[in-house]
Amino acid sequence: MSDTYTLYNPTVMDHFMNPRNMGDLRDADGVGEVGAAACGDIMKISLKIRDGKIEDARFKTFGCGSAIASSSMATELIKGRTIEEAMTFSNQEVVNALGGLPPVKIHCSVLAEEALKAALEDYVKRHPELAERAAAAEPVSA
Amino acid sequence: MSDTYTLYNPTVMDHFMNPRNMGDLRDADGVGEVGAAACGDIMKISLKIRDGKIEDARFKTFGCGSAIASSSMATELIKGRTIEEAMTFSNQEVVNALGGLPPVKIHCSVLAEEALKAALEDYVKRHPELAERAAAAEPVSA
Amino acid sequence: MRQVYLDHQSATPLLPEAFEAMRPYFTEYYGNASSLHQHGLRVRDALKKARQQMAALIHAESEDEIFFTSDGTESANLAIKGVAYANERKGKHLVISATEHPSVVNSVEFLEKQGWTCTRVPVDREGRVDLKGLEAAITPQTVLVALHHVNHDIGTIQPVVEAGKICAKAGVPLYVDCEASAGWLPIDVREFGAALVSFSPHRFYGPKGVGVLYRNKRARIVSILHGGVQEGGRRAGTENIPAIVGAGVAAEVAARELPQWRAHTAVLQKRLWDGLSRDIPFIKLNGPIPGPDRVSTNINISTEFIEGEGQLLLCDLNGIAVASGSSCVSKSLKISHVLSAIGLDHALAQGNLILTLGKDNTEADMDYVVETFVRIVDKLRGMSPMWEEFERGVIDSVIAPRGFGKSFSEHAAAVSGKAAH
Amino acid sequence: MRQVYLDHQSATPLLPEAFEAMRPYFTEYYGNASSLHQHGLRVRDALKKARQQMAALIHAESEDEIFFTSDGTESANLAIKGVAYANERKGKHLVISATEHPSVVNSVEFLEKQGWTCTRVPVDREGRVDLKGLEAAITPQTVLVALHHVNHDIGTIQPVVEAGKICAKAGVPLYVDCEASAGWLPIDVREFGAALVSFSPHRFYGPKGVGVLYRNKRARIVSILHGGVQEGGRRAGTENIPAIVGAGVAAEVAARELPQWRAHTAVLQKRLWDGLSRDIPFIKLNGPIPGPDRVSTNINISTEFIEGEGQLLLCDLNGIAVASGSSCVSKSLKISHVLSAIGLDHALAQGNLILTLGKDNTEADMDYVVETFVRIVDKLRGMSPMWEEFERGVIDSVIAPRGFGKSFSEHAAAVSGKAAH
Ligand SMILES: Cc1ncc(COP(=O)(O)O)c(C=O)c1O
Ligand SMILES: Cc1ncc(COP(=O)(O)O)c(C=O)c1O
Repeated sequence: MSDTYTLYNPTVMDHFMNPRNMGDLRDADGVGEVGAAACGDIMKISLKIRDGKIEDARFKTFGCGSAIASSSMATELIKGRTIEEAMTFSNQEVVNALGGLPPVKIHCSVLAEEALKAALEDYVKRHPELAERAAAAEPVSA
Repeated sequence: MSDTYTLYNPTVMDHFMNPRNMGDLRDADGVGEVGAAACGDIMKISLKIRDGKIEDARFKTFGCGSAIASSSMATELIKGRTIEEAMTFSNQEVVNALGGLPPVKIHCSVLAEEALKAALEDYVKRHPELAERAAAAEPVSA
Repeated sequence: MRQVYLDHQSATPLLPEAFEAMRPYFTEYYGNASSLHQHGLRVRDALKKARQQMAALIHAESEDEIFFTSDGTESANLAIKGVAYANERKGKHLVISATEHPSVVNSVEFLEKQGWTCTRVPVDREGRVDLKGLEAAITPQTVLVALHHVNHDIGTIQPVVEAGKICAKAGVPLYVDCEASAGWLPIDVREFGAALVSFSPHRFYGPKGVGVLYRNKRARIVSILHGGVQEGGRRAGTENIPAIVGAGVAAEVAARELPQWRAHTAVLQKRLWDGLSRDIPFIKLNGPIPGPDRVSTNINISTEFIEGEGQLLLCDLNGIAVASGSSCVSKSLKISHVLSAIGLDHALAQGNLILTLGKDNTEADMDYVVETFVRIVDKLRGMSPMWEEFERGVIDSVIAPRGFGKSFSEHAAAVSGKAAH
Repeated sequence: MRQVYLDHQSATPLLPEAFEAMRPYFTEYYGNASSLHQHGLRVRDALKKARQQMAALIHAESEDEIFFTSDGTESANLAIKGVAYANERKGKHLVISATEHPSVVNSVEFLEKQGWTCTRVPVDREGRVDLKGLEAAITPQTVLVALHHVNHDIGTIQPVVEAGKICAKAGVPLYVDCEASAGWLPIDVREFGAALVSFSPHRFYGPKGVGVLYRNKRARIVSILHGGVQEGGRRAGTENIPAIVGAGVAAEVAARELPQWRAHTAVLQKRLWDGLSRDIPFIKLNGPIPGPDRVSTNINISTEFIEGEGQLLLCDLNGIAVASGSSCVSKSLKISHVLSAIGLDHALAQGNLILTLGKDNTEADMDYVVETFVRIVDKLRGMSPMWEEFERGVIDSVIAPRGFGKSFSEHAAAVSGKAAH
């Protein structure tokens, strides 16, 4: 790629060309699919969760290069995190890890955050006991 | 002048660079000086008239290249003409003889016509008998 | 890696002969055309020659009807605003088609803020303007009708001759934006009955930095860039002589080579679309089929279930330069208004790609593009949740509906919580 | 025959290094900066670099404050109209000096037709703007003050720093037209307190076809050429990349060479005026004497009893390229409004000649010009009825009055039947 001009920086280009964790998870524990009304991108994230930890993550994305790279990076970043950690995940982490995105493309990283949160919500919905535990813990952590 | 670009055609340039009949006439029989309010040019034509014929003509001009060329050409054209002929002289003759002038410079040729007419008027004024003769002739020629 | 440039609508390389013609005007014949000395007069001659070359390309009666501007955008602005301001007393109504270029559309919007009104005449699903609608849109207050010759996005050839007749009958000047046709289709301003025609030589191998506006002597127009008396007082500013000289040469070459260029690109166009439609399922050509209704240089496709920017980037990484009308590609995050105007489903507009051919493309290039694009589509569909959902029967195809599943747009609206725009 | 180019205000030859930098952008790197592929991205980089080079020349804070247009005229139009339209709600009053370039004056006149008003602040007999008058002209409705840095006709350097302070106090943006100073005088937009600054690289050995507008981030401005989103939405139209690249190089060279160019032309300027004033009677320098109040490149003279176009043509035939502000030279048959504004007698305005120096002129050139001009004046005075009438005592000199005879203007009015204008 030397002497080649690219729209995004090398990290973004790498994640676009060689996306990590692309695909679906058989028997996923949580799946989130979200869309950006603004540009029409759609992103889906599937999670495998064991013992409160994200063991595996996969994405599928209908969208531009930075949307694909953002979902690839997001899945990389959250693998190994606990659900609680993942709940506070922010798009800024994606932007930073990618070494920056053009201003007009920041919303792609937001979409990745939203897809992850939707997948976590789906997991929580399937596991009502978690919500109860969290509610009980809340007064302490607040 | 080959390979040289000039503002005016070669005839105009020639009359500008080597004006014919430039100067004054000692003991002129008629002198006309006119100015163009539009551009500020001033033109003076002096005539030597013998036996009702323009024997000699001279000009002086404060003005642009085409004004100088127009007065040079006008004096050339009218030499040898009778007063009657000269009275019908038109700027178009100057334009034609010069091989054309840019549209914005046509008024220079008009100035030459006016200077000539002013000189003829001056001559007529100095010779009231001519006016009487012309008036007497009028019903016939009309 | 093979390099295939398929973005001739955006830019073309300068013809070597145009460059050679320009060269002395940079450092040797550098005079200002307004100057009265040698240096000025010499370039004045060059300017006149370029005007004649432009006039010849579009069969204008006289070179005095040619004005040089800085680009096609400025020419369009001058045509629209120059005519509007000049005829303000007569009326303040304009008529344009729904698929004009932004340089026309946004000029009109500017005038609308200043009190003008405008009727936008719809186009059919292939982008052809509704002539009855156009005729009906003209009012006694109409001072200009604007209709492009060829659409910049989808290559539709407009019925300009018919439009010209309607305008002539109504006594309203017609402005034809020929930016996407000049050099590629014959243009005869008199046959068009056009009062104004604009184009930009950088679309047919001329230099950037110069645009052309033809104005019929009878059409009233005023200047929109004010200053000196250049271009007969219609366009102030020091003339870009080297570019104008190069543009003149490009116009001369285009006038001569047009039939060959056109025939050559028509063959490539057919080969490209035949290959793509043969090898890729769920792909749609936007605009008329290759033939008399479509300019030979344009292929505009929508590939279902994948988005345009990703296609564009993967093409680029494979040496293929293309454009897209999808929203992710535009700085405004809006899909091309042309795709909206032809009623293209939002899903298909998102998967849009614009390939514009040039004289130097080859048949082997086309085959390489088809081959490569098959792989690109596979890769992107493999990543696309929509493709998976289509395969699972959750959503249906717009291009070849199976009769079950939600539409893509319904699905997109559901997951995004809002309707796509 | 010696060739002496003394019309650098109209045009300059392109620097060889600028040409070399431009060359690949014609045929190799021909992409459109809006394209998302290689070809587009490469020229985007070039565009950014040129913006940085421009910012450096005028000490702008950031390259984002630089917009490229097609020439100085368009930059002036954008500065005036772009600010006026953007601030319409605030007020519709403008302030300019009486000696602005036609690109400013005529932009303002256009706005006046649309309901704006404008105060024209007078200048003194050397062309310096009346700062008290400028301050007094500002009202609560004023949205812009325009003052050029250097006058294009008579070389007067304006008190822009002081004007900037007045504007800052009043909270009104200042626009400084630097067309006649850029490359020849240091420009510091922050020291000027300027919200907008325009110039044109073809005045300092850059290419034609590109103008620059600096806009301070805080100044509101809208586009005047509508279309695409190029130049941050402030200037639609395909960017003239080769010219922009060449302009960047020219700006870099100018920033480096400015002190030498300035010192060199200052020496020539003095030598030229010393020679002319020594050898030719009844000649007048218009504008300040060479020194800190006058740009080093400009000599503007009026030679009495003869007209400007004839002088210009004879200079040209002797290899000397000059300009003139006389009415015969302009297509409108009007004398330069700058000469009117400094109260120059009509007779002297008619005999006007503008000589503008450049880096490649030499001392021998100056001596040749003086020598040649003596002969030209003799020849034209020999043909002039006014000179004869002056010698006969019928009219008097304006430059060195003898105290008897009519004035030239009285005489001219008498013979033409109307007052000259
Ligand atoms: C149909 C049409 N009109 C106008 C323009 C604007 O031309 P330019 O980019 O030369 O300013 C374009 C540009 O592509 C176009 O396609
Ligand atoms: C002071 C000034 N402003 C603006 C302009 C217009 O610039 P351009 O000729 O590049 O359009 C000029 C041109 O000479 C000028 O001298």
